[in-house]
Amino acid sequence: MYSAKVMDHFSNPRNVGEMPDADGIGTEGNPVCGDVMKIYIKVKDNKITDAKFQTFGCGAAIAVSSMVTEMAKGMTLDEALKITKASLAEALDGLPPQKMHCSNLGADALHKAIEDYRNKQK
Amino acid sequence: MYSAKVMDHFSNPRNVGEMPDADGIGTEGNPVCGDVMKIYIKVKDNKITDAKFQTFGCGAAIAVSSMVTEMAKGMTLDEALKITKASLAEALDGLPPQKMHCSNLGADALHKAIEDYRNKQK
Amino acid sequence: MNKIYLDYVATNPLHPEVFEAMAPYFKEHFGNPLSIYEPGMHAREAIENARECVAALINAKPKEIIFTASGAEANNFAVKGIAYANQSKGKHIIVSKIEHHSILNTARFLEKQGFAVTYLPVDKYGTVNPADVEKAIIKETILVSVIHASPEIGTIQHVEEIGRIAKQKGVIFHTDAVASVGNIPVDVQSLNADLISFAAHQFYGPKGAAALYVKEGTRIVPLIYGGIQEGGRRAGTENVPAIVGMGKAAELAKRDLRKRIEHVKALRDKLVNNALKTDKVLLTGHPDKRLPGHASFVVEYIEGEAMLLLLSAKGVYAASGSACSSKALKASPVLISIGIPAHVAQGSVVFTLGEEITDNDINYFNETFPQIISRLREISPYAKGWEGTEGSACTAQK
Amino acid sequence: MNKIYLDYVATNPLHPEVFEAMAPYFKEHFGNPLSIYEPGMHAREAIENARECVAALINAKPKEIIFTASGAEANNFAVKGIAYANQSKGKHIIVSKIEHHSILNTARFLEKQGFAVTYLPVDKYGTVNPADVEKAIIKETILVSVIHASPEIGTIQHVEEIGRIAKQKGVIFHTDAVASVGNIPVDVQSLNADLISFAAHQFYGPKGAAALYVKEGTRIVPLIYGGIQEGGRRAGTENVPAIVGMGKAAELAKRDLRKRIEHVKALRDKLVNNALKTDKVLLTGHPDKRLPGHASFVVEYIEGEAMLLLLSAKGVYAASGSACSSKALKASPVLISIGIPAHVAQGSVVFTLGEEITDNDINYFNETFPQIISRLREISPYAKGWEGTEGSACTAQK
Ligand SMILES: Cc1ncc(COP(=O)(O)O)c(C=O)c1O
Ligand SMILES: Cc1ncc(COP(=O)(O)O)c(C=O)c1O
Repeated sequence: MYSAKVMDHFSNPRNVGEMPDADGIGTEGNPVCGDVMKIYIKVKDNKITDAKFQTFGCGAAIAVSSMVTEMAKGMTLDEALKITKASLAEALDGLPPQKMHCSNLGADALHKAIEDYRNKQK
Repeated sequence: MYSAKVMDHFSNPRNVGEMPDADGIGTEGNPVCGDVMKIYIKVKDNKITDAKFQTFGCGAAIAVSSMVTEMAKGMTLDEALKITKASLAEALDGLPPQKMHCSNLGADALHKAIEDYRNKQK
Repeated sequence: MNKIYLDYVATNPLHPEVFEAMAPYFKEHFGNPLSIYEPGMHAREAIENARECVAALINAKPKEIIFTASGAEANNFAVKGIAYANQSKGKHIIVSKIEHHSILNTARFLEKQGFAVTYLPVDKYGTVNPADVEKAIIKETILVSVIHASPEIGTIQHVEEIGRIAKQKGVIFHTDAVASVGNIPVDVQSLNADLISFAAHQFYGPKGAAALYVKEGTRIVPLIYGGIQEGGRRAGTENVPAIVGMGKAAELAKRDLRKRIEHVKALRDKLVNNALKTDKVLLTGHPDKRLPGHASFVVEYIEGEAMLLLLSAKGVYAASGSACSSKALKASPVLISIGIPAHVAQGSVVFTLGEEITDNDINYFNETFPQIISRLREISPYAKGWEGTEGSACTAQK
Repeated sequence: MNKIYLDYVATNPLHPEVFEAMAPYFKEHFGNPLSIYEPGMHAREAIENARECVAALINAKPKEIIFTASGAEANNFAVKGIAYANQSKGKHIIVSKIEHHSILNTARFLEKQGFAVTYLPVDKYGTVNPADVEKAIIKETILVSVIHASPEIGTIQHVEEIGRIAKQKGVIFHTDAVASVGNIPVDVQSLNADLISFAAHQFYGPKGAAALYVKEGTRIVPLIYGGIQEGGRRAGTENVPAIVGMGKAAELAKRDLRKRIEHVKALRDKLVNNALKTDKVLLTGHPDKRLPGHASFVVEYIEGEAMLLLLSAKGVYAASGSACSSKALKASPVLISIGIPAHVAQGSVVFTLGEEITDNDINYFNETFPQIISRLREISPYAKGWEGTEGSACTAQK
C-alpha cells in the first residue's frame, strides 16, 4: 500500500515533538476525520532553522509530517510556501489516492505556521 | 442416479421387440414428452404366456418396460392388473422421484394391452 | 475402458498449471485482500494481477473487470444491474429466445417488477437477425442482451452488428459470452458490447470464478451489496485462489487460443462427418458459424438420456437437451426455437471437445456412436417412422 | 520475527484437513454436478454429503441449506429474496443499526425500490433491545433481520428472544450469523430464525463457499436466477471443491467447537486484561456476551491504522474500524451507534483469535501492544487530552 519511503518516515519519524519556543505554529485537520497535524517552526532571517511536529493520524499523516518538517528546514519562508500536497507526495514516492486528500495536510499546516509567524511579526 | 437393477434392465432389456401375433397391444405415453411404451401380450387360459415391448424413452422408461414384461409373464390377467407404478418402482429398487411420473408408464401400458385383449374377446 | 469426456461446454477440467498457480492461496497466502498487513496485501496483489490477465484475454482495461462467482451471477448482475441503473430512462429490455436460463429467468423476474421484455426469434440455425434487434428497439429500451455463442447448438451470433445497432440507438448492449470467451477470440474493441459475461471453468480455469466486463463509464447497480470489494460493485470476501486461477487460465487461453481452436475444430469436423452418415441424424445449429469444438445433433426415433447412458457405459461422457435428461423435464427451448419438433428434440445429443481429446478418442467415438443409435432404434416403436403421433402436445404427465 | 495473525474475524486460514478434502475435486472429480455420467454424479454426491455436514453444524435439515459464494451473497439473498417473495403482504423491513454493510446497503437498495426500513438502535454494548423489535413491528412488516454477533465489537444479540417475538407476530426473522456460526454453538431449533447466513471462511473453511439456511416452507425469490442448481433457488455451476471444503470445515467445527471456544476464550481474556491496564484503553462491545475469541478496543489520542502498521511491523496482524483504515474513509458506524465519539472511534483496534494462537503469542502481544500505544502517543498532539476539539464534524476533506 505505502511506498518504502512512506514506511521509513512513518516508522522512524524525524522531528517529532513539541517546540515550546516556536516562532510559528500551524494546526490542520480534525480528529473526527482521523488526521490532525501540528507544525512548529523556528525562523531566523526569513529562513526556517528548525521544524517539529505532533500528529494524530494514520501512517500517511505521520510520514507526511515527518517529510514536510525535513523539507522545510533550511528553506526560506517563500520557498516553504511553495511546498504542495503534490510535491510532498512526490518526495514520499507517492501516496495511495485515498490518502492524498485526507492525510496529506502537511503543506497546509506548514503554511499556517508561516502565517502564524508573520502575523506575530506585525 | 439409477439403481443397479434399473441399469441392468436398461442395459440388457428383456423381451424387446414386436410381436406380430399379439393377443393384446397397449400403448402409453407421448413422444413429445419423451416416453412412449408399447406392450404386446400373448394370452392363454386367462394367463399371460408371453410379453414383449417397444419403447421410445429414457433409461427409466426402458428399464420399466423390461421389468413389467418380465413380471407379467406367467401372471393371470387379474394378477397383472394389480401391477402398479409403485410395485414396478419397488421391483427396480426404486426410481428417481422425477422419473416416477413421466417414465413409469409400464403398468398403464400393460393394463391397456389387457383391456385390448378383453375387448377383442367380446 | 476408454474414458472420453465430450462435455467441455458443461465444464472443463482444471489445467494443471492453473491448479499450481492457485495452490499457495489456500493456506499460505490466506489473508483477506482488504487487510493492510502483508498477508492481506499479498492476496490483493494476486487479485490485481489476475484482473490484468483476465482483462488482457478480451482486450479490456483491468478496471473494467468485475469478478463474480459464476457465469449465472455475471448474467444476473448485468441484466438487473443495468435495469435498475436505468429504470428512470425506460423499462424495456430486449433478449433473444435462445438465451441461457440465467438471462431468461432474470428477464422474467424483471417482468414481475414492472419491466417489459421483448424476446427475439431466431432462424433455423439459431441466429438472431440484427435487423430484428433494430426493429425491436423503442424509446423506452434500455438494454439489449444477446448470447454470444449457444452452449446447446454452438451457433455464434452477429454480436458486432447487434452491438453497432445498439450503440447507434444509444442502448446498452450485453452479451453472454460464457460459452465463447476462452474458446474463440473475443475482443471488446471490435465486439461493440458494453457488458460481457464469462466464466473461468469454460477455459480450463476453476469453478467459482467468473467475470463481468463493464465498459468504462457504464453505470451499474450491484447485485450483491456490502463492502467495497470490486470497487463497491460486488461485495463479499474475494475467493482469492479461484480468482488467481482465472487469471492463470486467461493467460494460458490467450497464449494457446489459436492452437486450441485448430485442434478441436479438426477433430470436431471428423466427428460430425461420421455422425451424419447415419440415417436421420441431423446437425443442430449453424454448420460453420459455430463454436469450433461443438457438435450437436438430433437423432430421430430415440431419446437423448438413453443415448447418454449407453455412451457413458462405453466411457463417453456427453450432454443432451432432451426433456428426460434435464431435471426440469422440459425439452430444450433452444431446440424448439430453431423449429425442431418437440418429439424430435427428445433425440438431442451434444458433444463438445477440448484440448485433451485425441484422434484416437474420436476414432473410438465414431465406432461407438452409430452402434448405440442402432441399438436404441431396435427397441424403439418408431424405428420405421413417427406414425403421425407428432402433433399431440405434452401436458398430462408432469 | 514472530508472525501472529489476530484477524480471524476477517478470514481464517484453511484447515489442512479441509484442503485435503477439497483437493480431489479440482482436477480428478471436475465434472459438472448436473451431468448424469459418472464424473458428474461423483461431484453431485460430494455436494450432497457436504450439505449434510453443513446442516448438522446448525442442526438443520440438508434441504434447508442453500449454498452461496459468500456471506454477503447469503445476506443479499435473504433480505431481497424475502422482500420480493412477500411484497404483496407488505413492504416494511426492520434491521438493526449495527448490521454488516451487506445487510445495510441491501436495505438501502430496497428503500429505493419502494420498501420502508426501520433501523433499530443499540445500547452502549451494541445490544438490540428485543422490546424495540416488538414495538417496531407493524402490519406491513414482512422481515426482521438482526445480526447474531458483531465482527467489530463481538457482541452477541438476544436472537432467540427476537426470533420468538417475530414468530409470535407472524414476521419472518433472518439473522446474519457469519461471524458466529462455527465459533459458538448455533442451533436452528432454539434460535427461532427462519433464515441464517454463514460462511465457511469464518471457521477454517475455504473462501467461495457460504450458505443460507432457509427453514422448510419459507418461500424465497432467487437472487441468482438460471438453472436448477440448489433446487432452483440459486443458479450457477457449483463451486464443488469449495462446497466440499465447507462440508469438511463444518464437520471439524462441530467436533471441535467446545475445545476451540475454551482455547480462544482463555487467551482472549488474558489479552483483554493486559490491554486494559494501559490508561485510556476501553473495551468496546459487551464485556461477557461476546464472541469468545474477540477483543476490541478504542485507544484514545491515537489512530487505528497507525497502530495496525506498527503492529504489523512487529508481526502482529489485526484490524481497525477507524476511518483511515477503511477504504471508504469513514469511521465504523457500529462504533458511532454504541455512542463512541467519532474522534475516539479513530483509535479503534480489533483482535480476533483462532485455534493456532498460543500462550506465547499472547505474551509477545501483551508486551508489544502497550509499547506501540506509547510510541504513537508520543507523536500525538493530544497525549494530554482532547483539548475540546471533539465537537466539530468531519466534512471538508473528502
Ligand atoms: C457479520 C458478517 N456478515 C457478513 C459478512 C460478509 O461475509 P463475506 O465476506 O463472506 O461475504 C461478514 C464478513 O466477515 C460478517 O462478519
Ligand atoms: C452461455 C452460458 N451462459 C451462462 C452459463 C452459466 O454459467 P455458470 O454455470 O458458470 O453459472 C452457461 C453455463 O455453462 C452458459 O453456457
